[in-house]
Amino acid sequence: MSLPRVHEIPIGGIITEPGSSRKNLTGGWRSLKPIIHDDRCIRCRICWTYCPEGTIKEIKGEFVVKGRKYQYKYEIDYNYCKGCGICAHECPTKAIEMVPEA
Amino acid sequence: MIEIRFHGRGGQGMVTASQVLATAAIMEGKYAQAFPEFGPERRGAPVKAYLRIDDKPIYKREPVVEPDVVVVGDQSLFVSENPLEGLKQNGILVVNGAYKAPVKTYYVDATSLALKVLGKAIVNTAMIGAVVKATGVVRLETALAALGKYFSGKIYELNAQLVKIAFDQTKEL
Amino acid sequence: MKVVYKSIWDLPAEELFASGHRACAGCGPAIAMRWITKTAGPNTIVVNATGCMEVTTTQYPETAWMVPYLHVAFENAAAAAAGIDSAIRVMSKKGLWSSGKTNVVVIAGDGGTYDIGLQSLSGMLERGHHVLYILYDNEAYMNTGIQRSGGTPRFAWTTTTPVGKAIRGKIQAKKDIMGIVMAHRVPYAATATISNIVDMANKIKTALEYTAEGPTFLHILAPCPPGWRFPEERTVEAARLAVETGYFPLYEYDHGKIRLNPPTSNMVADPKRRKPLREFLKFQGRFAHLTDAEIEELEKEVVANLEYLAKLASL
Amino acid sequence: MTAAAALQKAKTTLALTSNYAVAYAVKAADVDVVAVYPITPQTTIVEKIAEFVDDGELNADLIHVESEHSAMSAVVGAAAAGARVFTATSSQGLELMHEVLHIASGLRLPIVMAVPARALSAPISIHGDYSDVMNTRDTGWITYIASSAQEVYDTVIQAYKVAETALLPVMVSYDGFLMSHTTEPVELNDEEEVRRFLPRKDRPNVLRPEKPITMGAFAMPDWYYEIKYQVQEALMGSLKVVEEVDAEYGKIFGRSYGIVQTYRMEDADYAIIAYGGAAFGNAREAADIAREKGIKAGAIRLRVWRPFPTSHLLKQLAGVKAFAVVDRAIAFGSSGGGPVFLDVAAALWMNGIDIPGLSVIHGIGQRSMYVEDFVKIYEMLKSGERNKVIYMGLRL
Repeated sequence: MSLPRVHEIPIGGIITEPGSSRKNLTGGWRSLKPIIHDDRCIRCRICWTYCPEGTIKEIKGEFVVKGRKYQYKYEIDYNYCKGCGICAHECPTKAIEMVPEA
Repeated sequence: MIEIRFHGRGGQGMVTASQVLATAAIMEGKYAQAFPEFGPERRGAPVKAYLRIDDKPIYKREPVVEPDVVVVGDQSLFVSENPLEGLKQNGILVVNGAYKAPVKTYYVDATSLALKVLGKAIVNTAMIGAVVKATGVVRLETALAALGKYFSGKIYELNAQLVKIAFDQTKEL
Repeated sequence: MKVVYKSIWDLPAEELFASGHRACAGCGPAIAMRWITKTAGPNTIVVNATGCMEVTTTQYPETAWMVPYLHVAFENAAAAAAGIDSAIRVMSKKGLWSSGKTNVVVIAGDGGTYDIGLQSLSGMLERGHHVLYILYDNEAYMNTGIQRSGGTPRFAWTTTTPVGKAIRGKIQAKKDIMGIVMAHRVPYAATATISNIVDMANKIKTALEYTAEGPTFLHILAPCPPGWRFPEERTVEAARLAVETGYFPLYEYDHGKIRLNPPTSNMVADPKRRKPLREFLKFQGRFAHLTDAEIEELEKEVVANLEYLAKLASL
Repeated sequence: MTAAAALQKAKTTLALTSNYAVAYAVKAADVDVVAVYPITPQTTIVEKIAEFVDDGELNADLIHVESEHSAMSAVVGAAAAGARVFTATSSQGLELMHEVLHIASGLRLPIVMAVPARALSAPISIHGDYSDVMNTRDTGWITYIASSAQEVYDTVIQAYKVAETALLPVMVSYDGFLMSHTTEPVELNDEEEVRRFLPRKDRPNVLRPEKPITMGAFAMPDWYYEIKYQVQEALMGSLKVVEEVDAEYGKIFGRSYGIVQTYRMEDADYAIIAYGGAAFGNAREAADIAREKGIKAGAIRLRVWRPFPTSHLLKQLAGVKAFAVVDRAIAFGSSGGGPVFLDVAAALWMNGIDIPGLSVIHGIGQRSMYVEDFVKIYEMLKSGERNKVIYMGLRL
């Protein structure tokens, strides 16, 4: 990859694109991977709250699991999840399981 | 160019005197340069201030070593130093109180005038009047106007009065 | 405290601290950053002191920040924020600031606050700038490799307070930074942790609101897995135990009045509700060398501190 | 009444020290944020600005910071938010700021700072020399050294335009005490005219919630060098900006100074290169005296120290038999002489020019410099003294 030359870089070392760290996929840091067992998830929002990476997405919709209706479900953005396991550790119903990265 | 060296003691206002006269000269459209010799000494310590006035821009910035005029605000300075050092052949001394010196001398009793008018022995404004009388380097009216840039209100009134009295009472010894 | 968020379900959804930052897996401060930005909202300027959160979030040419962000140096975040506060006020008067009421928030670690930045913090507080200063405390210089700071607790191992034959860990106690801040008689200061998010978010909101009057301060405990030497999934638990054992009391200083917050207030009312300090210490490698006597000594300090705060709260 | 006549009428000449001249220039420039910490001999600048602010004559926020480090940090913050800013310091204060000076240029912030130059501790000295300013050599700041209160006033106003055009911080320095506390005539501009000269412009590097940028990022080896090279390029290019702004200012306000100022250099065999009011003022007086003694003497003043005005200087040195640089600072342990001498020597060598020179160190800690001393320098040059360092006025 060729990097930009002196005059192709904004002055002052400023970064003009907010949130551009998303270009840096930190998913590769992972050795353990969290898996959400949706059937055990009680939609308490705790994993979403504590993720240091903001990788737990709250998806809105109509979800029926084991006869119960939910308006949310949680998904993990594996592009960024570093596999720290806080979500699994904090989950009150053990709905998140850490499994070795394939 | 006329070069004046002021000798006084910290707190007597001799630095301000040099600045007022520089301001007056500038107000008359001349060029002037006034600067003190600085040190951390405070009230009572001997201080010097320098003043140059010319019709042309002034470039040199060295202490005044060969003054045309020496102004001494406190006679006791003749004991601790030699205010007349380097005074030009035909130079003059302007001094607070009759002091016999081997040069052309003008004097005024600045301390007693200051005590009478201001109620304290701050002699700088009286010495301004004396210098103006002795040298004619600026006009009395301009000196009074310049004084107004440094003092205001009642304090200005009293000091302006003092300048005028000192101007009137300054005599050649 | 103004209760803006009654429960976890009221918390703001929009993320302003982007993924892809380079903080360690399980980083406590990163959790704090997410909630500071989410709670403060987009009309906020962040001034960050040098530290973990600066180097891991702004590696050129990428940034995790979605709000305007300035890093100047280690010791001067409060001074730089003071300049921004002044600029906004004067430019608003002159019609040169079009963004309306903008929050100015400092984010600094314990090194940048307790130690090298204390002078500029004190100056900013004394001058009454409209700035929220947030200390994220991970109790050592983690960015440079776990060296002791004024925020490091007694007996803790760090790379500069090793457990030797003659001296075992840090000798001195943790500095009372809240006491120092309160001595400046600011409108509002509070402690919070990354385990009690609703409490923290409400305190951020309250502190921001009070910046209309003057400077406000938040002391957020943010555990560091590599620095405290515990497994990275236990970051939130570590913070929670710090509160539940009384090691890190939750309280507010609101216009001269101190108020203890739950669960700290509960354990002061009923000491049985405080968990033994050992539960906080036992899984942290930095305390692994502690003897029973040393733990007992620390526990006495914890109890004394709670009694001290309870006394202040009763005034 | 024509516009020009109205302008002439609006002009007033006051008796001001250089420090007061700075304050009047800051007022004219409609500065937004001033952050300062008092230090001798800078203090009277702060006092005068405080008067202007408290009297409502200057609509600025005066931040009474708790140190110079915070003074520079606060103006960095304010400039990053888009404000027009000012600070001032001397000596130890400038040393304490040093870290942030690099950051100000690296972030490309148009900060203007006045520095009445003062000697450095230890032993502590409150008196003037240029040790403090010279120590900021590699910080990426455009650095002026003015030689009269009038020039100080004009240069501070010019500095805002230069800073906001080149997007670099600008330092306006001058002799501590020998200028900072010397009362001289200063012609003031019409403030409305100054504000037209300094229109508010948008900058790319400002903190605005509408367009969030990250300033002060962490750069790895793949990026750092290019960003720092930009500062070097901007600084080298700023000489042209300095020249253009000076010319434009001259057209509007009737006073301009150029990059290097010369005195009787047209046919000079021997040149003294100096900077600041006392050294250059005395050098030009000495040139007159030396010429009366049959020495074809001339004087050159560096008005701009950074970026170093190589081509302007070399043009003046063409045809000169020998030169002396009078430095009011010691470059401790250097390969040969004072700080400016080193740059002059490098400029000559880099351009393949071989003119012998003397490095004269003088006026250290405000040791009195007399016109007579400068006459002696011309005499030394005439008598063939070459390639050595002379510690003048020293009891060796």
